[in-house]
Amino acid sequence: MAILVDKTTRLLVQGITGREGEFHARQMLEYGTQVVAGVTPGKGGQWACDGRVPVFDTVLEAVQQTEANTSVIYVPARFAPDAILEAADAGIPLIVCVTEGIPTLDMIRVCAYLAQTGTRLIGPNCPGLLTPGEAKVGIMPGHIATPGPVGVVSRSGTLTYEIVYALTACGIGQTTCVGIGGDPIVGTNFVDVLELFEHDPCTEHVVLIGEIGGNDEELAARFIATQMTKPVTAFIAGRTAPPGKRMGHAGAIIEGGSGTAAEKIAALEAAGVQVAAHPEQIPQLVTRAS
Amino acid sequence: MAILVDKTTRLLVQGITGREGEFHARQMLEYGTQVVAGVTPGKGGQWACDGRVPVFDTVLEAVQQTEANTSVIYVPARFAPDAILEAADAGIPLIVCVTEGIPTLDMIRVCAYLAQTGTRLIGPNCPGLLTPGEAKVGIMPGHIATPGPVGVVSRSGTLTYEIVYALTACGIGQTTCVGIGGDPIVGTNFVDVLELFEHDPCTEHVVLIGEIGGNDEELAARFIATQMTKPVTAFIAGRTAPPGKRMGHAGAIIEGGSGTAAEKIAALEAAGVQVAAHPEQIPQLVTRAS
Amino acid sequence: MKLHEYQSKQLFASYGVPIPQGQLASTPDEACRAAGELGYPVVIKAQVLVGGRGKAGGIRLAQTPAEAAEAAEAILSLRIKDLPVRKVLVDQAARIRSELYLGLVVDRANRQLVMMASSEGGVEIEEIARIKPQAIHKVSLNPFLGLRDYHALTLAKAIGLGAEHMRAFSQIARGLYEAFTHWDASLAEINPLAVTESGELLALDGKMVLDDNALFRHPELESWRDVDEETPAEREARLAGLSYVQLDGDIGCMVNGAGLAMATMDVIKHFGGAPANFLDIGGGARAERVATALRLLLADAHVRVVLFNIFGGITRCDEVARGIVAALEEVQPTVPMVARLVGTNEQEGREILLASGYHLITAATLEEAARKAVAAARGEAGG
Amino acid sequence: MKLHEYQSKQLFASYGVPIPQGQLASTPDEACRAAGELGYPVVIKAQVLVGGRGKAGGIRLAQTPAEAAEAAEAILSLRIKDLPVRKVLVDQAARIRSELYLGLVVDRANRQLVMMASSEGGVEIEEIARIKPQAIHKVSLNPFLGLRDYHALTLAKAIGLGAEHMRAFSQIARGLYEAFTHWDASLAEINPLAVTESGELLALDGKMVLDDNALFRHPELESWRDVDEETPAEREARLAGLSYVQLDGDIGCMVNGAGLAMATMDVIKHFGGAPANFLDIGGGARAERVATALRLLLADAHVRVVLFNIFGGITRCDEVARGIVAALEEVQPTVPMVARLVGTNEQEGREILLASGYHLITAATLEEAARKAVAAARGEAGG
Repeated sequence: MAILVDKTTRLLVQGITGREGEFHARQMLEYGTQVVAGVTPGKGGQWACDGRVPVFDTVLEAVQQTEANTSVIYVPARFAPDAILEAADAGIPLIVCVTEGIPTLDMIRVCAYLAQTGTRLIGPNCPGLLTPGEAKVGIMPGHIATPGPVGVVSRSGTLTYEIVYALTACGIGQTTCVGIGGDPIVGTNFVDVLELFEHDPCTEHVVLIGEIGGNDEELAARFIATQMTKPVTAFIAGRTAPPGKRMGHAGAIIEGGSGTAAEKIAALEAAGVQVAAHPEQIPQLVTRAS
Repeated sequence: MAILVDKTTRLLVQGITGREGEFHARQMLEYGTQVVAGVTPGKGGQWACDGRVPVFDTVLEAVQQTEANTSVIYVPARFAPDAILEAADAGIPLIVCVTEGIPTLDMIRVCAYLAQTGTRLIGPNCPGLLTPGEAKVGIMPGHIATPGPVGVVSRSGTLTYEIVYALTACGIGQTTCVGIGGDPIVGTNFVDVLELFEHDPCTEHVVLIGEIGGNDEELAARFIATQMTKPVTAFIAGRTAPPGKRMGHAGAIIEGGSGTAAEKIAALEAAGVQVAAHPEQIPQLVTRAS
Repeated sequence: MKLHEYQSKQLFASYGVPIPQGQLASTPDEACRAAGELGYPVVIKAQVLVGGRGKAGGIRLAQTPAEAAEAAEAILSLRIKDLPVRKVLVDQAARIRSELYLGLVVDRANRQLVMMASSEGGVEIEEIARIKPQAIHKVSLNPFLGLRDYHALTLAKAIGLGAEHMRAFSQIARGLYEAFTHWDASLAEINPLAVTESGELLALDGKMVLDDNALFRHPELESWRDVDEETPAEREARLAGLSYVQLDGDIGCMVNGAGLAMATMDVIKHFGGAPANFLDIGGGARAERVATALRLLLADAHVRVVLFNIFGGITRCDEVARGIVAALEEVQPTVPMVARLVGTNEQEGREILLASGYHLITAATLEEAARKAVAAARGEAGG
Repeated sequence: MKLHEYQSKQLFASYGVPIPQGQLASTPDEACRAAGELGYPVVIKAQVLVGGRGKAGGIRLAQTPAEAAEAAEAILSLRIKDLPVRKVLVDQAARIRSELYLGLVVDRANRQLVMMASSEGGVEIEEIARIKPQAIHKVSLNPFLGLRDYHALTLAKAIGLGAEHMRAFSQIARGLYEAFTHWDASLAEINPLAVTESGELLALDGKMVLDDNALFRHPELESWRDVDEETPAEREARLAGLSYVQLDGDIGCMVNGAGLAMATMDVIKHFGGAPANFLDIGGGARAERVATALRLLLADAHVRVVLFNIFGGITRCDEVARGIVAALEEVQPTVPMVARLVGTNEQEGREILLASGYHLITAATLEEAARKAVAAARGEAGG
């Protein structure tokens, strides 16, 4: 067992005929994910990925004809909000948005609408979901992960790979790896995913990978302290980041003296979380706690 | 017992310092309704109705200080949408909007928002609620009603009084009289109120007063046929109304050949409802069915 | 408030909806000049605010100046459903491959706007609904999201448009939606939306009804109102804040509240009479408005009896009685009058009427009032 | 993208927020002329994109032309937190009765905008939060409703404004909200919002940060960008699509992904080194972008060693290796380089680097790479 995606996932790829969409659709197929449909407006009736995936003009058609139950979005930033809304309106319960660069106000509106429909959104600006050996939805490289008892949740992309790779190298497998995305507004935050891991019988240990900016790690710490029984190990990127300078994506900035790594580490440690000094220390801490 | 309002209703009057607001606040007080607060922005700190009702600048303050649990709105049409939203945001679970002339698109937005908050709105453009002997919220004349076993629900104003008056004159009392309003978009429709009456142990019989326009009566007929155990008697105004001509308020118009009285009467009769030929026949039909 | 075809199309065009080139004309000469400028063939269309123009001969094709002159003259002399034709729209005629329907309406039950499209354009949507309901496709529009490209695309696919029309259809759907929401419409239709032989989409006809309650936001539209649509009496009533609709009967009714006014008409009919009008004096009417209402009734030559049915709530019976007396003093009535006043201040109201010295037939119930009015209209002695 | 005070206030004013009369000046002469036109007293304020202008002497009051000249000259010769002052804003000085705070920010946790107000204006909101948190009042704004009058009224009451200021405060709050949403801000502040002695509300200072992701909607703002805010290297990086921040250390880092780049910096520090920069080449970078990135690093005189940390996912290690080689062929590097490439196409990448003939210290893990880079920066022999 795992969370969010598994062998039963029937995946729809929005933007499947674009450069990124097609590339990753192939990667996901190769990993064994059931990619059942693609959507690109105006290209309905074509086939993508060497004829393996039918393309539809609208998500609604794709859902009606293929019973897709999860969507992953690779369309450009200015079209991505509509793509998310279209998937939600078509009744897709789980949407993963890989697209980066979506304006914050657009995401505020999208999230307010999704709150009405009850749709779960992962991202945007996220690497997606990977349940080793079962399904890969997004852009995480599949070969770095292996099945096992550790749930991984992260705001970062490549840093997640680094840590998953280190776990795998030490023989520690994962239930599901979840990249929630690094933007200020994301559809699913740490607490949501921690709750899923807490209730997932296969997950025995959780690794949380945070970074500077916002207070999602602090909220996670409060949740861990009050609601979680499983051990959590964390790493927070950006101890050396200077205040007021944006570190890459829009979320990673220390504003008005808050959102620092020090504050986040303190909050997590107070909640009983082991916080690693550097990423490759994580496997060791996980082993020690298990 | 009754539905929606009773002795425990703690009423807030939005627009209490206006001509209509003050007049009806007095009427409601005289009827015995607990009018606990009024709101008029900029007039906080004053007292209305000869010092009996404190006035606040915002609904939030009024709720915090008086524990009002129901609001009735008498503010002009262009301010009424905000008044409804303010009451909903302040956590008031039941809002009655008497104001007429609110643009339809405004009400579409307001209702979409209320659907998120779970607030119940009666109206707009409605006479309100009257639970005889307990509470009067809106503009219905209190003296025409008397306690008893009949629930009354209506899209009309004075026609409701006519029928309630006729019932009372024949010695047939009412649990609650509900005027849902005659606009195309109202917060609560016939089906919602029928459901409340069906579950109200004191209501033994329901009188439904419809009119031309829309298809709320048809939806009510379907609900009555499939979900109601209590007898329903109805009257539909506008048998003689010509198509394409608006009869007074925005809702009463036969458009594109639908929304006629004949269609509504046929639907209701097919659902086992007795439909009166003229309003004053209602008491007789109610007596016969009981 | 209904808009004419030319007004609706003008609003749609300002939101990017393609319409034929056209000009408005009030005389055959103007129509011919317009046709000459636009180039033949042209379509000449009566601008009246009722349906069924085509069947009434209000739409004609003209290939030459002679035909245009003849068509314009014929149409401008028509009366369609009792309305005179005062203006025609002269449009370049399009070469039509197929006709679609696109409309936007308020869905009361779901409290949302619904966009409807059909491949069966050119006939009224009610007709399509009757003969081929499966040809009507709908999407509900959440007010916070509005119309999105995927909604338009869904409709375009449903009515069988090919990929080459998607962009144009999306733009038209968006234009219709924006015109609707910006101008607070309650209905907006493009019917037919033509696919031309050159493969373009073109709004050949347009219809728009605006929400009267929202006109305060659009004062610039007041001048667009076609006063010819109303009878002079309806116009006077509207300006006085009364809801008034003229009908064919002989019993003039004055009632407070739309539902009660309709019910009063129904009861008159039930007892064998015929109402001369619908007249709602509204809630809380003051004496002056009541007097205007009564003057309107008494000015109608068809009215053989007047029936007052007032159920006081917000409206006070004494105010109504004062208005009645004020109007009676001005216009000496020659027809019998039946008065039924109950509710708020009914006693005071009855006393005012009694003290005025005018003879009014009184009634305690609506049924009684209606019976007496019907009898009086037949010339039978009453109350 | 941060806006200057004068830019922010100009945007606010276009939405009805009252601001002092003022003019921008680049020289002491211009400042004096502006002051003469505005009338004394004036306030002369440095326009730099960092906080703490006041403490740095960047804001001065001038009562006379002589004082204005002196103040402008002094301010225009300042460097504040390393940024030269190139422009000053000359504002009419207001007579202030009290100072309020009004701001609008993104609340990440609730996924909404939050408007904040305080009666303790004139100091930074973080300072108020620290010393008197109960003086900060907030309302969350549902994106579909936006700011309503009752929200503004609630805040106005909470910060103790009297009924006489309600309308003006509402208008300012609405203006701030509209400026924020129209221009896609991520922060908008009026601090202080002054109550003047004549009883008016006036935005004495304004601050606005725009959402870089939304700048595509506002191409007209590109010319508002203050390039002086960036170092030339940061500017070149931005134009190349790189995220680059200059720091104080001597180990130049090139990493794919912001989180991994920060973690790389952290690990360098952990092992006793000091990063010279943050540099994220982004996802799926092509050889050309990688080459630009490396040129930037090698152009920094402080850089004594370069560390590549690439974890291939979307990014392919062979592309990165090609970019590295392309840049090395152009700029002959004089500093040691540590390369760690893992993930997609790592084998091909390593082969390209090997085949290039340049000497690169290799590492299998991040920890190893960081240790080797730190050692190399200390002049110790490496791998």
